[in-house]
Amino acid sequence: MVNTILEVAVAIILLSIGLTMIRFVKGKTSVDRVIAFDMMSIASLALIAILSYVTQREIYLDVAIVYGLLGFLAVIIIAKYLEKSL
Amino acid sequence: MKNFIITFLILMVVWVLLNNTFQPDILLVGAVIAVFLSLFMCKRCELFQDMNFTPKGIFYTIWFLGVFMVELIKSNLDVTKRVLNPALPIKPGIVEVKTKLKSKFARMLLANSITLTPGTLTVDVVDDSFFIHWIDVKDEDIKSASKEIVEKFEKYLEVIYG
Amino acid sequence: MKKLLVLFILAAFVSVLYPLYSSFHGSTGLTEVSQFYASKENIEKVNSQNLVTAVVVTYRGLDTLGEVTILFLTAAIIAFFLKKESDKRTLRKNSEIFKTAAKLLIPIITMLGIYIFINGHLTPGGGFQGGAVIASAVILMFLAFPNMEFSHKFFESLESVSGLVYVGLAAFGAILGLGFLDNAILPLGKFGELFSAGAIPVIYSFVGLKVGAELSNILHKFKSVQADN
Amino acid sequence: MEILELIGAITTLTGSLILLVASIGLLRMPDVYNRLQVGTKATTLGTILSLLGIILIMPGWWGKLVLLIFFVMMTSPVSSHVLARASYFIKIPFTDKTVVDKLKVSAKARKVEYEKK
Repeated sequence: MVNTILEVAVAIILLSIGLTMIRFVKGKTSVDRVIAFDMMSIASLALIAILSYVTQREIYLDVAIVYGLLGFLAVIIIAKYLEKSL
Repeated sequence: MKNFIITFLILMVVWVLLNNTFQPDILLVGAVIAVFLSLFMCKRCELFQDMNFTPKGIFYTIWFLGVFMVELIKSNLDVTKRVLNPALPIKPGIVEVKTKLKSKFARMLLANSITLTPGTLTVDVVDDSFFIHWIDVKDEDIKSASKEIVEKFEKYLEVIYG
Repeated sequence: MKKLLVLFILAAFVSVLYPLYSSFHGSTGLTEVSQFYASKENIEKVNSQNLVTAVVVTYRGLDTLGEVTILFLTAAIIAFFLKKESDKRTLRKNSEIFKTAAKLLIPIITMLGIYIFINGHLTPGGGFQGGAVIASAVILMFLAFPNMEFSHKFFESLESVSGLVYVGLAAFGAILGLGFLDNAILPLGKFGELFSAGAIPVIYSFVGLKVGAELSNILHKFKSVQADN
Repeated sequence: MEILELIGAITTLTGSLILLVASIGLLRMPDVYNRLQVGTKATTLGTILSLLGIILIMPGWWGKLVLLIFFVMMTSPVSSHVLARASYFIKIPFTDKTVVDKLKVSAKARKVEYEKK
């Protein structure tokens, strides 16, 4: 039961990442792309957490923390690059 | 000294959360690392200078967290309503609000709370004015916009951070 | 014509590489070397829960030594070629919110890095990964406070000292007659706890410190070079 | 025990639905600032709810998950603030529906400060 619900949740998160991908491709401005990237990376945190439950490996949570950190840093760096003050 | 102690406490909490255990040897290792780190990082930082460590302050911190969670959920209902409405009812604009808070940490918490609550996003901060992107501008006047956006958090943060 | 040429070159590549691909059969059993690492008595000899770490640090610790040397050479070369002249550049002031958040986050990220390299024998990660996380805290510092004086003297000495201790520990094992980089120079402890697997956590801590300091120095050099242009 | 797991799974499902709303909003909103609004709020709550659900299912893992929630709550508003500030600075246009821009008329904010070394 729990696993079925979690599978549905994973499917929905994947769908939302796919929809975000459309914005990522369409873009218009580079800031739009950065927003889409940020959203995808935060959504993947939830995905990694669910995955770590499904495979029963707690160590994936370490990966999620480091991934979140890298996503944050990447967004900040790109924002500073865009305003030409890196 | 106050800064040192609070940094140390935060680092210890992070260490315990990461290791997820209270074994004395692991706690000892964490304490040694945390002392070194807070000595190294906190030579002249003033981040937690204005924090009030009274029972009242702690009580207000918890209450502030509660208010914040409620606002976060409200903001998501608001977002959902706007996004799923076919007409896309938005009336965006950037308004200016004023805050009385002086402590840097409190101002950061205020800006983050504003960003996560219904329809508002902090765009810039200059001295005591916050420039806020509001998805549905109800009032352009500084005073009434401040009342609408800032005050619900400010009254708690003012108590916690003096 | 050009496209045809490209196609022809691709076809040539395929014809060269296909036999390699078709004759490749994934190995079904463990090879001789892996059998040695995975055998029961060897695991018990090292007493580390994470088998890969045991292999990486104890049996193949020489590789890490080589990597660290390469990193050191990279830092030295960057320092040599990209010398700092003078700072003439304007930066837009950072938002106050970001600065405050960085002040809060930098110690926490450093703690995370330390956790990663100390727990290298229990979880994935280890010296290199933890060092990289510490370096990312330094990146955050450079981004938030571009004018803060960075004591790269301290980082340079930290790097040399930890490198020295790493090699010293390795040689100590050899002096005791256990072998270069043997982890049994410290008590092995109980399987699966923080204080286990002998010297692996200690060695990993110094590797982590060394990598973190080294990457930070590289970043510092890059920053001062970028300031010229 | 069973009930707790079920509640956790449903919380995770709610979180994923909020993430879906966020991505739809990202597609529908007309300009960068409105997209940032939707993106920040909805992804933050969506991720927090998903992680809370996992805490309810696996209470033994609460430490790292709580740290992760704290991390998301701290970094996501800051990064969107930095992005919004940068995109205002490089003059990314507003949508036509925008009614007011106080940042433009404010004398205090118009003076761009630089860090000098």
